[in-house]
Amino acid sequence: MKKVFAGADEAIHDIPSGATLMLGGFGLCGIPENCIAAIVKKGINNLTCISNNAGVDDFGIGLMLQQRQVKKMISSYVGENAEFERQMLSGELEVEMVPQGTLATRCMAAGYGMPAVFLLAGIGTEVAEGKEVRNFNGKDYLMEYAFDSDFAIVKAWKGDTQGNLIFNGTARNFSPLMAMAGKITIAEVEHLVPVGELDPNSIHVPGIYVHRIFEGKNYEKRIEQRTVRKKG
Amino acid sequence: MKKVFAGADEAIHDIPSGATLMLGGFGLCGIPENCIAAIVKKGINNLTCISNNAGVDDFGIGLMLQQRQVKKMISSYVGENAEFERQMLSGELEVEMVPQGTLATRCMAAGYGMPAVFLLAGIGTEVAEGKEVRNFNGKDYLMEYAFDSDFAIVKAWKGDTQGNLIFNGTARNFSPLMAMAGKITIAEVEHLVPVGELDPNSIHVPGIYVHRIFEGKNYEKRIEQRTVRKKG
Amino acid sequence: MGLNKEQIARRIAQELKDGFYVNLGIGIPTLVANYIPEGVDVVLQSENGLLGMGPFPFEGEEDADLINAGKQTITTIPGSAFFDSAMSFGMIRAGKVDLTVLGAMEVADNGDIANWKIPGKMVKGMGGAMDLVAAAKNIIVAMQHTNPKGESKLLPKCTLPITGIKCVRKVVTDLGVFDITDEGFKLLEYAPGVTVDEIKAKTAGRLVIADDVKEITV
Amino acid sequence: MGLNKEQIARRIAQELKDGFYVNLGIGIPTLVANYIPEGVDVVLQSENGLLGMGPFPFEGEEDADLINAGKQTITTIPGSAFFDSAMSFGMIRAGKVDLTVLGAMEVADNGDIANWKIPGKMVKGMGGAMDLVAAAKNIIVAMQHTNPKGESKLLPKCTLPITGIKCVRKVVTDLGVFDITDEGFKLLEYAPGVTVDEIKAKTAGRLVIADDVKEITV
Repeated sequence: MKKVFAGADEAIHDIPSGATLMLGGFGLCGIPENCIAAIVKKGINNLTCISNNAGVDDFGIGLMLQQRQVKKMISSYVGENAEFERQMLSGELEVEMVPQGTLATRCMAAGYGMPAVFLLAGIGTEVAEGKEVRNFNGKDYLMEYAFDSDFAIVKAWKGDTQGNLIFNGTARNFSPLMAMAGKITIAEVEHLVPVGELDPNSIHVPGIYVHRIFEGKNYEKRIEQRTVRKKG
Repeated sequence: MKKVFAGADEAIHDIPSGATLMLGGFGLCGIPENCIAAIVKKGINNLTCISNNAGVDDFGIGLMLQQRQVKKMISSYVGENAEFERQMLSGELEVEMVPQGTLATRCMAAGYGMPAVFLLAGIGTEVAEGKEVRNFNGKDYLMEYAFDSDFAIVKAWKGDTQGNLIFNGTARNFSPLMAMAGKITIAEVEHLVPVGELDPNSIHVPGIYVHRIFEGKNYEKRIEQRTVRKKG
Repeated sequence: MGLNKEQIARRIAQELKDGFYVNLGIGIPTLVANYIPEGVDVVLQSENGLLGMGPFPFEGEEDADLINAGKQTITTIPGSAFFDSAMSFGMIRAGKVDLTVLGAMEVADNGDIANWKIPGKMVKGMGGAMDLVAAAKNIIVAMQHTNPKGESKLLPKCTLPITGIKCVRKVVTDLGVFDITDEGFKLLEYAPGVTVDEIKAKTAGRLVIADDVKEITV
Repeated sequence: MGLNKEQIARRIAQELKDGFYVNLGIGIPTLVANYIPEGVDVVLQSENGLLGMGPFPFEGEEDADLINAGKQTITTIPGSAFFDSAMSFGMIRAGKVDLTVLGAMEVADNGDIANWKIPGKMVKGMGGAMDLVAAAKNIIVAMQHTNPKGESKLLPKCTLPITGIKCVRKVVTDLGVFDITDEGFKLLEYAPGVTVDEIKAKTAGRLVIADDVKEITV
């Protein structure tokens, strides 16, 4: 059971150009910073990325976009990212917009071995085009397929050498779902601990879903919208 | 936000005869002992019970069977229960057998607002009779419907006054899934704590799914198969 | 004339009931949290995976792992719970969230809503909006009554790509409060200083006036 | 003659590879855990919601909240994780469990299996058996070669209600080790003291003998 890797370079060593990747995170919250840096360094390209967002110009998946490593983005919201916009408008980048809950549930379906699910989102909209509509109890649902991905890349708060993962706060978001959906799942963690240190009642992703794990370094954990209130 | 009830009698006060109940637990592990006792005491009957097992003769749902309160059981395994067998063979009790994973996933589907799911279990067997079969990627799946239940009754280890639940060990089993699936969900807990005492990263069922909660009493927590090894 | 954003939020806050679980969208809806009535206990859901959203953190106490769906730094309150995005939308889809408040570019008199895409402009995506409008059991839209050109945003039919069909229950604008009914928009309350005739003039969709129409109190 | 239960379990344990996640059914399969080869690290899954099942507890240390799918008291090992039943069968369905070992009443030469119901007898239910056989990616059946009446349990077609179709990959009985192939049961190994002719006589389903058939070493 050799799941522990030295670092991101080793963990992503065999991701080929043209692969389909799931990348955890919501905005810049909970993104796999180390793996993204390693993918940028390695220069693999032609990637299809399933990720709720596409980062900002100079952080997150935005770094991969800068290097033109991404062929297609499957996202729910691509926000503020000038390079993304340029590539999309010029036709260099293919973009598929998926409702956020649909994105999450299609990941979950993959991890649970369910080939398709019925969801309400998008009924009557352009998202429904070409999709099967089915009525249950008087309500229309879209049939949505489980996502297929070669690698899932997530960042967790704590993990053990068996691959068990625990996330912190809203940095959880899509990451457990993607971790369960990857053919090969790579987890970078802030704290890698020996087996036995994590409470077995509190594991978010059991190690059976995680193939590679390493302790990440130099997390920036950038905040996208710093909103505060004054004391007193 | 008045979710806290004094006890089982109060929490189950409005369950009518003829209701459909989900009851958490695997064998006798993690069953809602207090609510079962209150249901027996109240004498409501004609119940449809969705539960992985049906207890033993003198414990768990077996106590409800003794009082002839159950019209129909939907279970995966009904094991050793002489009174159950008698009622089933005499036609007093209707029994629907559902594969264990299908049972779990049909509960989950209800809690996640998914009307149906596609599952592998039972393909080519008598379980598939009358059900829609659909092929995805060369494999046949059965379409299985989400369960509908009036009340879900579960037992958790810890809960707070907001209804957040944490389970212990394998006493978790079906209970979180059923808790999320009930139109009205009643949780009995070994330890009821004030809000703020549970780690928000470690909640198994968020309070939004739980309508009533109380601290149970006198848990017997009977062991069905006591297997041990000798020291040394 | 008419309500300002805070007053729109204040009026919507009157719809909150004790024990409600509420999802508030970005913009005016977010402000509703500031006006929760005394004695009314509501829990805020953020669809990125949190029940029990608290106010913004004090300066210096921001946590990168703790944001809302608008990606703003926030806090939790006692009793909060984190979960993944599938469970988050699962609870919305299963009807566990009592009220969703969101903004819109257009609302049609049958309850259709458009708020995610303007043809010819950069498409940023629907985020969670399509899930929320399709699945939430009670949706209130908070928006300006007219667009910057003065054109009505309450329409017989949405002109923009729609986000969801027949889903809006109530609209609160700077000019009034409207239920969506079989007869179209039903004016329940008008803003102080605004006449019913002005509302008629600025509403392109079908409009009926409630018998007991009255002035908004905020 | 032939293998006893412990030897069947011991032979199956040779199929374990380092890093395997394994689900062991009730009966002989449970015994496999006692014979995991030196240097092979496997994690046992119990479908009631546990990865990392350990041995039975010491007397007096039983925990009612800690049982396996056979409802026996067990322990955990460092690195174990609990989860709900939907995730448990989800990971099986998604092919994350490398090997499932279970008992059977009948196996057909196309891989069909019957192990849940005998018409006319009390029906106890399929439990997780149908889920496991339909979804597991690698299934080994551990059973006696013949029933108490001496009739073959390796059949051209199951006579009992089936649990799953075309799912068994390998069968280990007291008499031999068989792969399920397009040609039917393929005898790979025979038990010490058992002849190939005896196996032929006791196998009702199609049977082919591997070119390199050899004696089982346990």
